[in-house]
Amino acid sequence: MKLITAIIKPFKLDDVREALADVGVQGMTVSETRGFGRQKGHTELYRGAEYVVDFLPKIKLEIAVPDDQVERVIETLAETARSGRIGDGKIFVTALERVVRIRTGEVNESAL
Amino acid sequence: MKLITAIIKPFKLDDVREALADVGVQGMTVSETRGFGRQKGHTELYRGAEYVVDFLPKIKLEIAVPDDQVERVIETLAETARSGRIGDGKIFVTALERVVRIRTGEVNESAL
Amino acid sequence: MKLITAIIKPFKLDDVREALADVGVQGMTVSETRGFGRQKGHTELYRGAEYVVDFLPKIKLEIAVPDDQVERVIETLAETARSGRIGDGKIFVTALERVVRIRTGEVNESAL
Amino acid sequence: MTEIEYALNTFYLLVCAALVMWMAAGFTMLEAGLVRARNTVEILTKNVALYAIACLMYFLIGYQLMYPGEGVNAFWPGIGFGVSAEHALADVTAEGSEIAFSSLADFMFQVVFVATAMSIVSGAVAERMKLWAFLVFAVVMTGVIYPWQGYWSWGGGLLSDLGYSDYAGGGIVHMAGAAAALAGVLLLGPRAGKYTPDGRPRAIPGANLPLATLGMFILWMGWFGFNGGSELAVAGIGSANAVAKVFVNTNLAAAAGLVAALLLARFLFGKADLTMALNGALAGLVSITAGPSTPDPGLAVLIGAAGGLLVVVSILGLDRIRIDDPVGAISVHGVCGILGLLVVPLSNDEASLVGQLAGIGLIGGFVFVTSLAVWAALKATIGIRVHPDDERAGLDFAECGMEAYPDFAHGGD
Amino acid sequence: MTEIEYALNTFYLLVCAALVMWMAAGFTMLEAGLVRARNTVEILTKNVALYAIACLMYFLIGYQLMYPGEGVNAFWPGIGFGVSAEHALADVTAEGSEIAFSSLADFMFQVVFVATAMSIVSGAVAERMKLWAFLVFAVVMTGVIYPWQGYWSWGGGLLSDLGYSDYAGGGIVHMAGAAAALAGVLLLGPRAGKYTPDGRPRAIPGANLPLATLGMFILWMGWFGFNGGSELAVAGIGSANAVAKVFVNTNLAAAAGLVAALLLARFLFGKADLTMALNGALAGLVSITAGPSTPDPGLAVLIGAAGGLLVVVSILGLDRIRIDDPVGAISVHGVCGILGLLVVPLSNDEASLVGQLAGIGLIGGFVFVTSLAVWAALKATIGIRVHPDDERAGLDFAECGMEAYPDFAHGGD
Amino acid sequence: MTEIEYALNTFYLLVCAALVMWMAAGFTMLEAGLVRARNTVEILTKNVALYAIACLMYFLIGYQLMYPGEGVNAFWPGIGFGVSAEHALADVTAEGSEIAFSSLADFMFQVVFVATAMSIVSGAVAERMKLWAFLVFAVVMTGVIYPWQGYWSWGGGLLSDLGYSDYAGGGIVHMAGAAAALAGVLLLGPRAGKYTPDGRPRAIPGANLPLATLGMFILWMGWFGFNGGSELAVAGIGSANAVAKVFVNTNLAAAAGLVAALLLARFLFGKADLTMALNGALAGLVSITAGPSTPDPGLAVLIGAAGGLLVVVSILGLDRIRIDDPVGAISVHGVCGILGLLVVPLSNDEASLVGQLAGIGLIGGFVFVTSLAVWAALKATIGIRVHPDDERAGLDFAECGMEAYPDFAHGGD
Ligand SMILES: Nc1ncnc2c1ncn2[C@@H]1O[C@H](COP(=O)(O)OP(=O)(O)O)[C@@H](O)[C@H]1O
Ligand SMILES: Nc1ncnc2c1ncn2[C@@H]1O[C@H](COP(=O)(O)OP(=O)(O)O)[C@@H](O)[C@H]1O
Ligand SMILES: Nc1ncnc2c1ncn2[C@@H]1O[C@H](COP(=O)(O)OP(=O)(O)O)[C@@H](O)[C@H]1O
Repeated sequence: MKLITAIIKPFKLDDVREALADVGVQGMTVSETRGFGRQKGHTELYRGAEYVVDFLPKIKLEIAVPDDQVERVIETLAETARSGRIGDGKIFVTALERVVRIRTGEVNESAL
Repeated sequence: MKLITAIIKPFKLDDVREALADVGVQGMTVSETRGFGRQKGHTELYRGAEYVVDFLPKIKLEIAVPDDQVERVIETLAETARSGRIGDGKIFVTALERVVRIRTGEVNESAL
Repeated sequence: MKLITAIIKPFKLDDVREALADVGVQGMTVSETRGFGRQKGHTELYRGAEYVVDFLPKIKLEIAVPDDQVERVIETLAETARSGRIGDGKIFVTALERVVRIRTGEVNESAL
Repeated sequence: MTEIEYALNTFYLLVCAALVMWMAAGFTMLEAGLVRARNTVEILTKNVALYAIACLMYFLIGYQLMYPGEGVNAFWPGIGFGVSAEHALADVTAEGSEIAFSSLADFMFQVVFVATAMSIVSGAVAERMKLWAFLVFAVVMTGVIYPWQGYWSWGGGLLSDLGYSDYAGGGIVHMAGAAAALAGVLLLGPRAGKYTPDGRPRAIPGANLPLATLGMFILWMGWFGFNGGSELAVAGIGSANAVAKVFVNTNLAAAAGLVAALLLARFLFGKADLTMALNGALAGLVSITAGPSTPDPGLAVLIGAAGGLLVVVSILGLDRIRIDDPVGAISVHGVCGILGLLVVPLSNDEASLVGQLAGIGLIGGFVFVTSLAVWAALKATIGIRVHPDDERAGLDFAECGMEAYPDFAHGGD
Repeated sequence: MTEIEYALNTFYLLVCAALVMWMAAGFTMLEAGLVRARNTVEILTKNVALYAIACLMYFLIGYQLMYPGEGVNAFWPGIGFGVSAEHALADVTAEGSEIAFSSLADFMFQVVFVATAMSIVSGAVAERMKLWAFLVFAVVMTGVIYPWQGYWSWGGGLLSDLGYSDYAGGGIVHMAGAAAALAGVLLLGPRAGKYTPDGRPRAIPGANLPLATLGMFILWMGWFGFNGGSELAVAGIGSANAVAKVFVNTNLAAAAGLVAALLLARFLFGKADLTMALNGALAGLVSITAGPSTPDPGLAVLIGAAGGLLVVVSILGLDRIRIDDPVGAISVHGVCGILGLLVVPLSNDEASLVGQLAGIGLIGGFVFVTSLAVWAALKATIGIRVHPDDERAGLDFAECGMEAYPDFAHGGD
Repeated sequence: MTEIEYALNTFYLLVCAALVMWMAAGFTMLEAGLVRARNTVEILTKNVALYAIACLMYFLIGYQLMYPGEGVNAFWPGIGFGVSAEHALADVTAEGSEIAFSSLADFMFQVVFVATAMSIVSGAVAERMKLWAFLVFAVVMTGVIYPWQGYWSWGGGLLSDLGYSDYAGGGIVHMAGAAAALAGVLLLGPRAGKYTPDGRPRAIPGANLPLATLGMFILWMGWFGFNGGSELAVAGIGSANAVAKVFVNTNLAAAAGLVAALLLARFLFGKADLTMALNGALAGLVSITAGPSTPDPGLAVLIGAAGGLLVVVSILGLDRIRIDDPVGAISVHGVCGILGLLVVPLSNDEASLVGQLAGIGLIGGFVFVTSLAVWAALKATIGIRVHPDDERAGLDFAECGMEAYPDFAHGGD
């Protein structure tokens, strides 16, 4: 099992969620976050004093998937989250050693 | 060392935290997040137009633990976070390669 | 590639970000979070009833780095985030199996 | 009465009525600030709806019930509808006429008082009561319970002759509202999580203290209309002086209540408790309401300060005996309402302690018992408490289908 | 007129003017509550600026355009500047003088009306219009369009003789504002994401419902000045009684509108929709504005309730035909403004249905067409719609360079 | 004076007093909107407490200090307590009597002015001063410093004879408040993080701009009472006309200040800076306050616009020289207060530039020096600045033990 973490642009969330559901993803966890990267922020003035908005709003998706779904999920994510403009985000994949479904105590693939 | 990530229902947080403290967990990091899964959201109307509240509020706990505590922590989590109703959440376990305590520079188990 | 997750005190964010940029980190993802640990919270009274503020505000940084940067990033983080007072936070390192840059589809080191 | 006196009095009553109407916004903001974010839409809806219901019901039957002219007997006023006929020029200017203002201006001033009484209830039952049950109660309270007891004093009923003195409604409006609230809270029980298993009160901080503070200021401002308008005339030197004194005393009592509560809370808790200061100001206002025209300003300061101290003690005390009142309405309006009635004889010879006690007993008892009956009937039929799941998740989705602050991440569960 | 009558009337007009000025804050809070957090600074800026512009433009040319004394002809008033000369003591107190109040008090009362009309536009075009294009429109609307049509009725122009009756401006102010808004919305199009690809409306919840509720209360309070001041005199028994009646009817119509909208929404949606209740109250207020002094209070209740029902239906209907009005301004002020004009003849013999229809057609048509022309000119030159990226990210950074709630994490994108 | 004139004047003063009291809410909201979320409860507490303290101290000794009737000498008024005796009917209606209103109404109107002066201080020292130190200062300022210098002009002291003209307190109230604030800010230093190591100002955005905007509207509305009431009479044609003119000029000056500041900020920063627009409106209001009854409306527009331009320049300038004033109070009330005093002679023959300069020097100097002494004494004893850790974490937990918005995640550290 893998944990796929994707940082995407907020306005892509709905599309991504629907596309993921279409390829069989049944659950995910979503957080608001701020990103810093090649996409530059903007400098603003507040009462004449400068401030830089350099952390831009992003959405983080965490999706635990069985090994055989990994490719499909990554592909779907990359396609639907892509706007082609800088700042589209990243996908990170890490190994998941164990998963437990709290409600039932089921573990690993059957817990997903 | 493992990083145990648990997605739980918000109202379980206090119970879980106390139970974890009881089994010797000395630290954890908590975030507000939203979950999408088998537990369905609800459809609401705002001024006559529909909208779906499909991301439900969840709490994410991140707990770094030494290997010998892993079982106990998972068990405690699973027990205290369980309400038996759909949406109770998941526990994910990943391998931690290194831990540093910033204040002292201690590493690994002694940093926990 | 490694995913370095650092929990730091919020007021250190600007210093840390600048120091990381200086050692060549080009991107990171930042979230607001709350920490529980050796640093104790404080007990307050609201209209005469007690409540404990035991989850203290922290910032979580997630930084994906190529293997050869790991040491430098950890060191920089540990140094600049250190105030020497309890609650300075932790650094966690996990293995990253894959990285994708959504915009271009590049993978792994070239996606960072 | 000359035409111009009549006109000035009428205009004065209307300005005061607008200020009292504004108090509805004050209660709304105060309560919206002191509940959790997840129960905010519900409390907003409750407050706007109760104001509207109060206006309609009091128009429909309440006003004639309270001011029947000639009541059936000292206890029961009889039934009537709508408003009274307007005064004709000839009647007003007739030799010896005592008609001092438009009858519709009088209605306007009275109707906002019943809304105030009802607003008091709203805060105390917040975060757990069913919206529609509350609104049904509002219909009965503003149409029948409030005007019925109002008839006894202001309408010429049985309290008029007992030496009961209540200038602007410290008992008739505030204590009455608190009595209805207390009855509701007793049947409703405390909010889930308000008490630890071993019975110690837990803090449930309000979500938006700037709003609560704004609410306090609105109420303070509106109270100038509430008390200042209760002189019911301004167009002569005597009445103008009286209104000015009422303004001064109202302002000073509020200030003293605020400072007293702030200092006592500082002493008890070691910090400056804003919410207690807000309650202190309101306590000072309630305490002076039963008699703002007779005390010297110095005495008004003392009365206000007493209210400010009492309200802190009362809030802590009620909390301890598991009467869960999220905004402190019962302490502010009930306990300090009684205090205010009891101190009237200090400066007003026409009031007697016996008369004040009679008023407290009769009004408080009547409103409490009838309210309890209505709440009990509602509990037995449509229910008064929301489902525990809805209470935990917040009433806003369950009752109103929307959130107060949807753009902000927040800790609801 | 005696000196004291003149003085009381003047003071009354000034108090009412202050209340109407306060409505600007009401619109601001209402709109700031009903847009998303990311567009809040822009709507705040728009509202404070439009109020200021309205005051300056109406002072500069609007007031003399609307009240030229002697107009050039029934359609075109001619150009003039500034305010009128103040009245001298001798003129006021001269035998048979009908000078009832200070001419600057009159200006003060009139100037806040034009601001109200302009505020109506602001909400309808929210979350997508360029700030500076809007402000340019405000210059033309408050300097020319509003006063020009205002001349036709209140200024003595062509509508004065057609039996058109509009006591406080249900048509002249509210419908006119809505007509300008509609023209803007049609050229502007709906907000990005407001409709699904297959044309179904999507919900875009407002970010701060306590603010929206506060806005409604402020408007309600201010409306006492808006309608109550429109009697333009209070210093006699007849006028004092009239003002009192206007207060009572205004209050009851709002209450009835609120309850009617709340119940209808409950029936349609199964829940208590706070935003519809707020719109219902405002609908009740608008509906009674064209004639608050003639109906009996019972009829005022019915008119208000009709407004409350109509506004819900209208909001749903406009939403369906892709007229995207984030705050419901067109329904509240336009549709209910028309309703209010049409029901005037029910209680006012001096009004005729024909006259009312003439007024609706002339005012509505004129304001709509001239506004459309101005909007179109702006669209062709500086543009009226922000860049799609800015709309998605929120107008606040793009137009104002700052956030409304920078300390709070929120879901902008 | 006839009875009815006395009554109308009294009522007018009371209405204006209620409006000025309302300004306390305006300052509170403005400041609560312009500080960071973590310092909000503290600033709310400070504001409600200072209003209450001002009322109590001015009642206790301030009023008799400022209006001793007969002062000890032109500089020192002597000590007195409480309020003056109320006027008897016979005295008022006596031949040639100039008693125009209730003495308690006068007290009521005066007491809200001292609260305004004190509110000005609050914003400038926000986000770093100890709450209790501030409140101790408030006791001295409202009990002694303000009334003492007030005696010199309004109370009949030394400025009365120097041709110093200050209709509603542009110097006595606003500049005085700003002088006290400046003294505090100089001893206190800027907020942590306000300047980069190399001295460039950093932006510290306010947490809640809708609240700040609401505060501005409240202040604008309240200013009708502040300036409009300062005529101290309305019950004649002359005074009614004067009050109407004051209303019109106050409104136009605010509008012009807003637009001027908005345009200048647009020119300087390239965007529409809401906070500068808000400050611009307040700057316009302050600038007209010293003389709102004499300029023609056109001149009032120019004065307001000058204030709006000046305030932007002043805020930028003070920021640069490390005078850190989070809400711009010193610029708005101090710098524009001086501007307003200097332009009085343009339209008022009874004022002289020399007299105005004397007033600026004496009032400004006296308040600055005495305030500096009190602040210094506080600094040497209980301290005036919170601990750096508390400043970083926010004053709310440290001083008040609670958060303003506990339900919302926010970026405090
Ligand atoms: N090395 C990294 N570690 C963690 N997150 C990163 C990293 N680089 C980028 N990100 C995240 O991805 C987002 C997009 O990255 P950016 O470099 O701006 O654009 P792009 O992905 O199109 O090259 C950033 O805002 C940040 O949230
Ligand atoms: N595959 C997944 N990856 C990441 N998070 C998940 C996944 N599935 C579920 N979750 C998280 O767990 C929560 C509960 O899951 P859900 O399917 O609703 O109920 P249950 O765990 O009881 O089966 C979700 O709200 C989501 O936050
Ligand atoms: N075992 C843990 N797992 C996850 N996060 C932890 C753990 N221990 C501490 N933390 C995080 O690190 C922060 C600082 O830890 P704390 O024990 O208070 O101080 P220190 O790191 O100085 O010893 C905590 O607030 C929490 O966010």
